[in-house]
Amino acid sequence: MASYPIRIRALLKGDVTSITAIVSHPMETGLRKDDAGKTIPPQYIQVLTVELNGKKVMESHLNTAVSTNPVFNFKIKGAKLGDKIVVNWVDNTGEKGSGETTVIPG
Amino acid sequence: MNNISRISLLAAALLTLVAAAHADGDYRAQALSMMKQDFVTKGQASADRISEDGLQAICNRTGNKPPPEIAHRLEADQLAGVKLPADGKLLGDWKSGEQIAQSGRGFTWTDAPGLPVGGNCYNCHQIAPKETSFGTVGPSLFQFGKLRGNTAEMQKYVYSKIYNAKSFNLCSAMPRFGHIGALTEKQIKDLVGLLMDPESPVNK
Amino acid sequence: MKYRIAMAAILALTMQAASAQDKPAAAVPAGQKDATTLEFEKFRTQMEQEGNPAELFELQGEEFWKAKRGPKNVALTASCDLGLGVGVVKGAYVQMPRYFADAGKVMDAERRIVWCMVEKQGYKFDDLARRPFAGDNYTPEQTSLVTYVAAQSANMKFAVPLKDPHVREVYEIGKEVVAYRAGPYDFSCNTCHGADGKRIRMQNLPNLGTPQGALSAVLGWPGYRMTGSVMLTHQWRMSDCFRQQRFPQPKYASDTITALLTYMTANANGHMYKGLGIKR
Amino acid sequence: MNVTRRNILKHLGTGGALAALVVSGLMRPIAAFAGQWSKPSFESKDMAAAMKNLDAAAAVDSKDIVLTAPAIAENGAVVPVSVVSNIPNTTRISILVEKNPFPLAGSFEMTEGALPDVGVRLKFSQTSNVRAVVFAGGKAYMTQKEVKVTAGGCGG
Repeated sequence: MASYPIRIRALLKGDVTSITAIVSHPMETGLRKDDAGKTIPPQYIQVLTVELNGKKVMESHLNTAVSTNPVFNFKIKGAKLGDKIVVNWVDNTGEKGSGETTVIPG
Repeated sequence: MNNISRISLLAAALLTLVAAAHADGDYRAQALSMMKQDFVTKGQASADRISEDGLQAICNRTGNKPPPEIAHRLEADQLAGVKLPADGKLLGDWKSGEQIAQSGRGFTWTDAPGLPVGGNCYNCHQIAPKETSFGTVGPSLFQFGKLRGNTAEMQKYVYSKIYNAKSFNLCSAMPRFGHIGALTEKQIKDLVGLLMDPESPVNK
Repeated sequence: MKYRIAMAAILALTMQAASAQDKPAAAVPAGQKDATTLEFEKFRTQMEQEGNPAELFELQGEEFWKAKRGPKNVALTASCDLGLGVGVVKGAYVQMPRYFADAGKVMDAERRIVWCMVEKQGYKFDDLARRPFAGDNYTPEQTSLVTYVAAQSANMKFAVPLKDPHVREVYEIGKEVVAYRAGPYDFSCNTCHGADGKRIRMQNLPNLGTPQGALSAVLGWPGYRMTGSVMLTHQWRMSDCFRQQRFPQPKYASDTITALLTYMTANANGHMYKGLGIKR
Repeated sequence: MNVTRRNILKHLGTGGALAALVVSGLMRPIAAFAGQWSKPSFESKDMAAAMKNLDAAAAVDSKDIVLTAPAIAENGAVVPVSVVSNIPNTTRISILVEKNPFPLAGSFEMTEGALPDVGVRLKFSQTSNVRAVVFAGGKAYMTQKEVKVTAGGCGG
């Protein structure tokens, strides 16, 4: 079972919270070959969502073009210090990952 | 000039310089013995590469600024070792020259041993205008032939410079591609073509 | 022989004519950078600030630092002194290389961490040195540890203790190492890194002898390399430079590498370390 | 997404019912996002097909979209692209890389409180235009710029 660390930051400045999500994920295109010349099967995040206090605020649908170990920058309004931000993702192979953080001053 | 007299010339130059060695020689000696201990053979990059040859030793001991009289004698000596093609034809195929100029492969511990290797030219020089990813360690060679004239003398200079850049500037940053056997006669001719041929994009 | 001398004379004359026209390509005045380099740096800095995958390795390294590990089942946080006391990581990275009396050697951060893993946790040096740098789907433990330790010095000033005579001596040796030409191509570090405003292909080449050049050479390490998506340390950078210099391979965590890192890092003393980097 | 559509989504809830609506032509797929990763859009092999499958074939150029990407990228494997839409009622931002094998790189749907301001890093197989498509008030808008991908040097 692979492990997929994730780091999330949510920084509040004025009334806008900047969310950074860094996800450990190979984002394999399915076009690369390994050293033995065998095609590496595609594995990439298809859906990534952001929740604020349990409510979905952003849903991203993604393709293989997103870089390995992807980094996302989102902005939301209406979050307060201490609010909970959760990021969930699921890839084309059914693997899932999730991480959470609280909103801190930016 | 034969090999023995070439070596004795180097030895004489070295002796002159050693006599003038200054205080940091101690750190250099320490650095040398440290490196001899710390480097190991990997792939084709054998551990003995860490030893300096005569010319390197002179440049290392003079901060790449040998006294002019020594430099001039040794440059002439290096030039004397340049082997010009027997057929006297120096202008090769510029298209093949462009490929050689593009390739930076050769002599590292991850490169397959043996020839041919690349010329590494674009790593340091601007050459054909189409290639915008070029280095600036050396001067721009764009329009080289156009600016200098595609004369027999200039072709000879270019061939000799690529064969052994130290023939003209003893401590030049440029490798001695022919002298060390990195580039073949044909490859150097093709590079001369790239720089000198009026049809080469370099001179358009 | 006669022919050669004649040729030499002709060539010498031709060359003088030629060198008068030799101008640097894309004429970049010393200390300035071309537009492409500036564009690269702008977006690299932006990415470092807006989210660096290196942080994933920092997370991993923190776990390794705090957990009891190795044959002796000891945590580094409870046993390893990076120069500021056992377990202290804040500010340690920017004050290395330094002299460690317990080892009797000047050590850079990675070398010190490896020393701790061997001496305190009981790992075998040869095992750690077998595959010391990251590759496809593989990151050595010590790389993550260096990443964690380095991140705890972000926004602090480099302060290699040059007043320590041990460190000063290694610094002076390092200065000789960067100037040493050898190998089939006659290259030294300084062949590429000894002047301002130079590039290999599109890569800017910092001048290691100047504070600004040394700074740009030490900033961004350890760094996440976009090519191959791997986390690499400054030790790796040194080793790979020697590869491209056509030198033999330097032994992992050796004196020579420490000497180089001492020279470069101390030349950047007084300047701010910006934390984990992103590299091409 | 307009209010009516959102209400329909809320009330119908399930993907099956939604798909039925799409098929029956009652609802155009422009708003049918939630939960459905659109295979036809993501597997489109050229820009025109991708735009059509996104229901954005009629997208008009807009100066109110701020698309930021390097003019020349250091590494085609990691090109930072960000899009800010200043068009009112923006509900979705899609990013496409014209010369990639599959141009559509990602779509971002803003719901409660998210601002139309996203940053992501993308692979470029070669020098290419990158296009931002913004959906707002039932219409599609776009802007694009070129990113040059360079040959590599000795690295880092």
